[in-house]
Amino acid sequence: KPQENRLTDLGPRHFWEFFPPVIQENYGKWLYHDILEPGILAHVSETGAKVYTVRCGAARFMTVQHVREICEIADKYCKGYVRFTTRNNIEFLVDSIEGLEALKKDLESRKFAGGSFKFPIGGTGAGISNIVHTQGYIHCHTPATDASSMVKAVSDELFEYFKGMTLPAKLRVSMACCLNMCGAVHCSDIALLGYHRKPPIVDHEYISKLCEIPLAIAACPVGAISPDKTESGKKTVKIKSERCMFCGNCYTMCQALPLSDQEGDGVTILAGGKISNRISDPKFSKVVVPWLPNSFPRFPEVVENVKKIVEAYAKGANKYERLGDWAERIGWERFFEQCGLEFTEHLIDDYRLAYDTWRTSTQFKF
Amino acid sequence: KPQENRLTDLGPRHFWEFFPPVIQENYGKWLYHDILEPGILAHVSETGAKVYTVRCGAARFMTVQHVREICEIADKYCKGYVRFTTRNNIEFLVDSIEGLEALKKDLESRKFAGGSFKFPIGGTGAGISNIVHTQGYIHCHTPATDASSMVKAVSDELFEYFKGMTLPAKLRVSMACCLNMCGAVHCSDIALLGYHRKPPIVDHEYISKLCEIPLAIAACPVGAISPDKTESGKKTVKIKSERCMFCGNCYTMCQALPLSDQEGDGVTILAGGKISNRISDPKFSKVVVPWLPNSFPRFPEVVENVKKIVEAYAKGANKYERLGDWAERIGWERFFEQCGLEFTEHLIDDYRLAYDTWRTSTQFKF
Amino acid sequence: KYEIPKLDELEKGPWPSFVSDAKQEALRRRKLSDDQILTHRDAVEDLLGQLELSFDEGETHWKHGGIVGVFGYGGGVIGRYSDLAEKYPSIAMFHTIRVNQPASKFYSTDFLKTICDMWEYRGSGLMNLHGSTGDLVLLGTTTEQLEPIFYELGHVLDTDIGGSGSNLRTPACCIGKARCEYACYDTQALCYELTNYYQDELHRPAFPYKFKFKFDGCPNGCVASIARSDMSFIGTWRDDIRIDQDAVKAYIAGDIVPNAGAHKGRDWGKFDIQKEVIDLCPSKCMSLEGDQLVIDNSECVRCMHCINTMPKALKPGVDTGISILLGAKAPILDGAQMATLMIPFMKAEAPYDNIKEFVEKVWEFWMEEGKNRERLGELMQRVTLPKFIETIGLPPAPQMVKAPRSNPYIFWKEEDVKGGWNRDINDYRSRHKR
Amino acid sequence: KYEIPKLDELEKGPWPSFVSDAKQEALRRRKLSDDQILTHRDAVEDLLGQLELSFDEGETHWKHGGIVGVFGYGGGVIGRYSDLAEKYPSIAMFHTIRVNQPASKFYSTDFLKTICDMWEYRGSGLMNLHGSTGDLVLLGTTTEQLEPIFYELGHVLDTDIGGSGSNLRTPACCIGKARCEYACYDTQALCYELTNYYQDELHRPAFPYKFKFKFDGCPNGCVASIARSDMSFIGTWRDDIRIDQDAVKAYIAGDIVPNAGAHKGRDWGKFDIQKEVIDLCPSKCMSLEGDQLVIDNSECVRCMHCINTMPKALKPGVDTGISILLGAKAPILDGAQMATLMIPFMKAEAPYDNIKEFVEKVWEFWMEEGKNRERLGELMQRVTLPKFIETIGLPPAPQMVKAPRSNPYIFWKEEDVKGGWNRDINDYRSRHKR
Ligand code: SRM
Ligand code: SRM
Ligand code: SRM
Ligand code: SRM
Ligand code: SF4
Ligand code: SF4
Ligand code: SF4
Ligand code: SF4
Ligand code: SF4
Ligand code: SF4
Ligand code: SF4
Ligand code: SF4
Repeated sequence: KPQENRLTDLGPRHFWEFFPPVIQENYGKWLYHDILEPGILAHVSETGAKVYTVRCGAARFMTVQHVREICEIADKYCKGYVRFTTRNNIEFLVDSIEGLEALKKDLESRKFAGGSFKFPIGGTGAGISNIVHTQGYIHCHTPATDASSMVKAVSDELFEYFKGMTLPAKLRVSMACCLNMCGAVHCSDIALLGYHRKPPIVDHEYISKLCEIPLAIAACPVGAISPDKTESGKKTVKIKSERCMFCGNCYTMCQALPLSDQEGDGVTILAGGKISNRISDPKFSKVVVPWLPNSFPRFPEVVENVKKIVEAYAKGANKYERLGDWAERIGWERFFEQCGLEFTEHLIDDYRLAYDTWRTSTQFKF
Repeated sequence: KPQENRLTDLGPRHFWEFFPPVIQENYGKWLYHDILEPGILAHVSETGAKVYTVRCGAARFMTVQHVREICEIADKYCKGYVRFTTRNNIEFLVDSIEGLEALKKDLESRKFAGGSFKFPIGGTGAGISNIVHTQGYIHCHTPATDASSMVKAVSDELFEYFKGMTLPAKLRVSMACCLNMCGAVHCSDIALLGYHRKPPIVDHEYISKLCEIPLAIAACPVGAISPDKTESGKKTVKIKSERCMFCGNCYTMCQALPLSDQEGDGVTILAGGKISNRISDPKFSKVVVPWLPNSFPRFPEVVENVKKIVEAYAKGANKYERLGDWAERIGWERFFEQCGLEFTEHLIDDYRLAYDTWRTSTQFKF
Repeated sequence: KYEIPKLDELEKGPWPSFVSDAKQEALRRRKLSDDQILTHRDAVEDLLGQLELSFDEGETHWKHGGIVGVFGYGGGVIGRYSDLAEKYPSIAMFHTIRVNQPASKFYSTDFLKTICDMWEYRGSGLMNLHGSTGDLVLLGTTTEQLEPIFYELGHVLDTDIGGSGSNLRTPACCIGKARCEYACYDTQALCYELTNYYQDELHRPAFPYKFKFKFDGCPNGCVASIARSDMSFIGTWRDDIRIDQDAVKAYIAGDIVPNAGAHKGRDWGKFDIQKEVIDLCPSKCMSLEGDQLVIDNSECVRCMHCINTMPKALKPGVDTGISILLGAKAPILDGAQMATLMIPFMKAEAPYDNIKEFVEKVWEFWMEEGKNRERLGELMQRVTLPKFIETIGLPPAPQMVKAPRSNPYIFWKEEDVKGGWNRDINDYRSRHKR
Repeated sequence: KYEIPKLDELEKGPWPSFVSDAKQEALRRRKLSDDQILTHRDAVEDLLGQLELSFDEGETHWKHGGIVGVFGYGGGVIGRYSDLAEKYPSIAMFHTIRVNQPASKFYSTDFLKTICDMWEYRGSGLMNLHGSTGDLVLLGTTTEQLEPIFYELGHVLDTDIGGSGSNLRTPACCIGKARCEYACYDTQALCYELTNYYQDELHRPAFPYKFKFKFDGCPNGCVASIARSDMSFIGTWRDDIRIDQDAVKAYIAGDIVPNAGAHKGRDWGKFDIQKEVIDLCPSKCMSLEGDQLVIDNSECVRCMHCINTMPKALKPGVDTGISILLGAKAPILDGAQMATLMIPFMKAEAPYDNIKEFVEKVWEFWMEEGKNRERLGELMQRVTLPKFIETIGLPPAPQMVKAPRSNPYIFWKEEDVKGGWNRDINDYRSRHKR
């Protein structure tokens, strides 16, 4: 009786149980808010109540030790409640200014043994919030780069923008370690993406044991895989390398087709995407740096290129103007110039809807 | 010796021979121009010379008799020179104001026996110029409607806009009688397009004699044609009707696949295209009325719908704003409302690059 | 346990270091008494060791996931094995468990602490707060611990695991009414309701592929639903933006800082309502008449800009509801898609029967027509939008597209064309000689 | 000869009636003496009769064109036969001849009158001024008249026929320097030069499909080259717009009517340079400083708007040349294409060797790679833009695209990737166990 005594289909806990009293009492009654300083929000309710939120950066890869520390803080200042944002920041909510000051002081004082902040306050308004990301070498089998390390390296460099609100608008940086793009990376102001550049190796002797060959063949979006036989007569596949675009979908379907390679794998940078419908429509990020090497652990090339883009944007964009809107206003030709990036043939679309990206106008800048 | 005494590869006559003196003398020296009144241009040269142009509407289907009359006028007023515009208007050039007045009077006085003007003056500035068009039933084998008659009917109705300059900007109407679109119809403010709605009939008994069957099969962009045999064993093709999009390309390649049909054929109206790079990029016209019947000879339904669009545009658009820019500014949902046109499922793209037309935003108007 | 010079580099710099954090847990696990820990004591150390090696070799050392899970469920657990099990035995098996997060991710510390204790005892002590979909992700345990963990989640924590595989994935929402004045519907309530109502779809894969719901309270899109959910619910309104003209004046006078202070870090000069709001309005439907701000609401596209910029003066209307957009997904296979507006407006009120009805119509079609591993968005592209809306019974609306088609390749149906398609060549030839 | 009630309807209304015109010629042909007319006297009447019948039946009565032409040429004549030859014998054969128009379509009346006489004598007396491509089209003659007509065109009129079939089609240009102050290069001269230089390509089809050149003197595009030519030449400049500040002041003062009077027909109010010019500039690179108009020319995209609006004050720069765009075409097969910017700037000066060199590179590639009936634009789509520019030797430039790609599906080449693509599974497995 395996089902005996099992509780299934409980679903998540009801959200109401986890709301601090001030949230329960003012649910749906909020009137407006204020960002008191970077990382500190004040929301005012029609009941007159106020709630102060302290937003702290976090590596979303956390140990139970760290979570316990979060709980300890929440117990001390926040009546035992805490929340996490959609970008993996931690939010501590208090309902008085005094509580707020004490909490802030406490948070800022906490550092890891290695010296980094445990709870840096920031991530609000016109700045850079936490970099959402994926598993990388920590847990996934398909990555073309590592996630946590790159995010740490880039976040260190962008720290001033996390702590400040000095940009023209929000700037969202996201990271994914392969083209599966576990996240909204494809619509980020700046997206860092791990990807392969070598076609899969076929594990000829084992593929027929490990995989359903027809599924592997069908998985290829560009039809680069076809059935084949080994010399010994075993079923296998062959890959038309010159057709392959290294998407890795075949490997997802069949483990006998690994792509990873130290020299092949690396990072591409996309820019100019957004999610919000504010002023302009949501849009996709565009590839602006075709490839950078995986220089573990601190990815200096990636960091440098991100920095270039952020700084050019900070300098050039208008207030409220998202990165992609800025690039469109000045023209992509200027974007490359102002960011000091090279335009290469790799950046010209050659996939399915490519025609729609061609310039069919004489409006351009020299 | 068939080549004997033949002159070949002469090319066209050199343009210089056909320029009136004032043009030869001021070639490349023009400083500016003025539209004195609808249809009358004055160009001023750095030499101080002026040339006055009188632009007249014309049915580009002309008889030698009419051309002789044009020549007679040109001989009388224009030193024996005349030109035609890229939209099939006639331009008479004179170099003095006196000549201009006499010429105008003469032109306006000439009418065909049936009562229509021979040389209506107009077609300049922010108005509607001549409707460029194609052969239709007068000379082509693939039309889905007639050209000259529809153009005459619509031009009669739009006559006031040809004679005036009362619109926000130029408005170009174009017409083509089948999807081959012999002209720049696909980038016109308003495009009238004849098209079929029944799949080809296969002339089974004759197709193998009349056509190269593989070419006919290959001609179909959507793969709706496949090889087949008649009962008597002759090679033929079959058409998957539900796949056919009535483009007529198979008929172009093979006369044994006619599409024309009195009930199936008709007219679609497209709107919002443009050519010039002024302010906004050139753009394609969009289908806004999926189908109207071929009501020969005066196409009342087509005329009515064109009128609706022109009037809504005249009312709603800003100065300098082309029709498509207006539609984009107010939103296509408003365009349909303001023109009193119905939005149907036929207007939603389902061809190759369709995804790029989907609304991926919450910005819309109710 | 290992030399990890590269990882040590990642302890430097101000941003919270996951390496430092992992090291503190590694240390702690060494010290834990045996009854406090049931799985591998040096799992964290082995993980760091393998990670360092991955940096050296530039390749991951995780094998292709195996199929593991809890009884009766088709998802919620991702199997994971090291390809260097001999070298790093403690992470030979390193499965993750996706715990369905509470809507908008508020927690009581009780709940979190209980999870921590359980997870130190039965797992690696490593987790993600949160996974990209929204789950609370527990990283790394062995196959034998899966059932006990599931048992404890249910019996002790009164909670469930989330989705993975070809099923409904754990839905997620923005903070909405809990702390946001812009929320146009109750994102938490709808998220919770649909999660629970569709538990079967969440736990027992019967779909062609994964399916994601996400709930944004307004067009600002704080949970990014438009980019990453097969069905995206975005709050909106269809009446008028509420204006407090006095507050408008205060903004103009410079008494209130614009955009709730989001730009405080730089001196952008005095607030200029014309340049900063009216001129940037995408539908150009605002104007100042004297000192009154006038909005032509019928032309407003509800982009939120004016409201975001002057939150004390402007609020969304009161006749609120949702827009539903369909088909967002990541690039595999045909390239990324954003969600497409399918229902411009619908009310969103409990018990949400209208929404459930729509959800089920879409699923029905997808389950019938969708190929294996075909996301909804890809199916929409394949069958085309006109056919898709016809099948799910939506009337065509210009709101669904940016612009009408530019090609004239309309697929007419036989019944739409007078006389039908069956024609006789002899009849034709009676009029037209060969 | 026939009752044509429907056509009679088309005599009404103000616009020049082609029916009235045709009737006058029909009448005239009846009266012509036999030595003035060599072909069918009632060709016009038969044409009108057949047209009326087409209206009744809603179908054309022209057969699929046959292959006719003049000796040694592969184009310039379109064969045409009626499918009701018995009913309308005079138009049983009704071929058209495309006469290559002079650049920008100026004529001496001598030339036109000679054509008219010839065409009344040897053809139907009906013509198109002009065809959509630009030719002077003679509508309707018999096969036997083709050679004599060609002879007369050459020997009497010193002119040639144009293109049809898979060859270079008759090039066409805007009026340009002949009467337009905006022309940035000599459109007539370049059109004439390339037409004559490529006579062989024009007359002897050796291409995969048709190929069209069109020449616009500036971005206004009066010959619509961007929409309908495989190779579109559009004038532009790379230095500064010339400004006459006094004239600017006169515009502002209302002393000069804007846009050369193009909007005279309606009262649009007083000219407002800010609203009508500066705000509409797509690159927002203009401003008024005091009463001086300032243009940041490096940001100007040369859209012509300001120049069009204030032609007495502004002029294109003096370092002029052309942009070359490739691949425009009508919808068959893959949907319409507009021309794509391939060469942002090139000088255009006689003898135009740089241009010819480019033309030939493009043709070489198209003739090698293009499939039967594949237009250049379709070939570009098929081989992709990056490969296309590589093959014809153009360096990649951001000007070629509206925006960089959004998908990360980059086709790397083996030589670009360190270590190449040949890898050994055993080497891989030495690091990664199965
Ligand atoms: C807490 C959070 C919701 C949650 O459920 O967790 C949230 C909260 C708020 N968002 Fe957001 N947004 C949150 C993720 C997002 C996202 C999603 C993302 O980044 O992945 C977006 C879409 C980003 C994009 O377009 O790429 C987002 C786009 C916005 C915008 C539009 C900004 C724009 O310029 O386009 C606003 C309006 C504004 O900032 O004035 C907004 C406004 C707000 C307000 C002011 C709403 C309110 O009245 O309380 C909140 C504080 C803003 C702040 O941080 O400055 N929120 N917001 C998320 C915090 C993430 C973080 O830790 O940084
Ligand atoms: C005569 C002609 C060139 C020729 O070689 O024959 C010509 C002549 C002039 N064009 Fe044009 N355009 C001519 C066809 C075109 C076309 C092509 C077409 O319509 O097929 C276009 C592109 C239309 C489009 O975008 O769809 C065209 C777009 C322009 C524009 C841009 C207008 C705009 O608002 O987008 C201008 C600028 C302006 O009007 O101020 C312009 C300006 C001019 C000027 C003012 C140039 C000048 O300084 O002399 C000429 C008189 C304009 C007028 O008619 O008001 N011309 N012009 C053509 C007359 C056609 C006709 O009979 O109506
Ligand atoms: C854990 C997580 C990343 C993370 O670090 O947070 C994740 C991890 C994986 N994703 Fe994902 N995806 C995760 C959120 C996403 C998202 C974001 C979202 O849901 O908002 C996306 C983009 C949105 C979408 O669904 O399109 C995403 C798009 C994919 C895809 C591409 C699907 C597509 O149609 O393009 C795959 C490939 C596949 O399904 O075969 C994929 C596949 C995978 C697999 C199962 C690897 C595979 O090839 O089978 C990864 C397992 C890694 C591991 O060992 O833990 N994952 N994946 C996220 C789930 C955590 C959670 O439940 O909260
Ligand atoms: C006569 C003319 C229409 C007119 O009334 O003016 C014409 C007439 C025909 N065109 Fe055209 N085309 C004419 C200009 C055009 C243009 C406009 C242009 O050149 O600027 C286009 C659009 C631009 C382009 O080239 O894409 C055009 C695009 C087509 C197409 C579609 C080609 C495509 O790639 O999409 C076809 C179909 C074909 O080639 O099989 C076509 C085919 C034809 C054929 C030969 C019919 C056929 O299917 O074989 C027509 C012969 C009619 C007849 O009996 O006279 N015609 N054709 C134009 C040539 C006159 C001249 O030489 O001046
Ligand atoms: S992005 Fe790719 S490598 Fe990274 S977690 Fe997702 S599936 Fe794994
Ligand atoms: S990586 Fe992608 S493109 Fe290459 S063979 Fe595999 S599935 Fe095909
Ligand atoms: S548009 Fe079609 S029907 Fe009309 S002339 Fe061209 S090919 Fe013939
Ligand atoms: S009309 Fe077009 S779609 Fe239909 S069968 Fe012929 S070629 Fe194919
Ligand atoms: S999406 Fe809207 S309602 Fe939800 S948190 Fe963001 S701003 Fe508030
Ligand atoms: S919400 Fe956006 S569109 Fe509506 S009035 Fe405000 S700024 Fe304009
Ligand atoms: S394209 Fe430019 S140069 Fe040529 S006629 Fe038109 S406005 Fe003048
Ligand atoms: S030509 Fe166009 S882009 Fe250049 S300054 Fe004038 S209006 Fe602006």
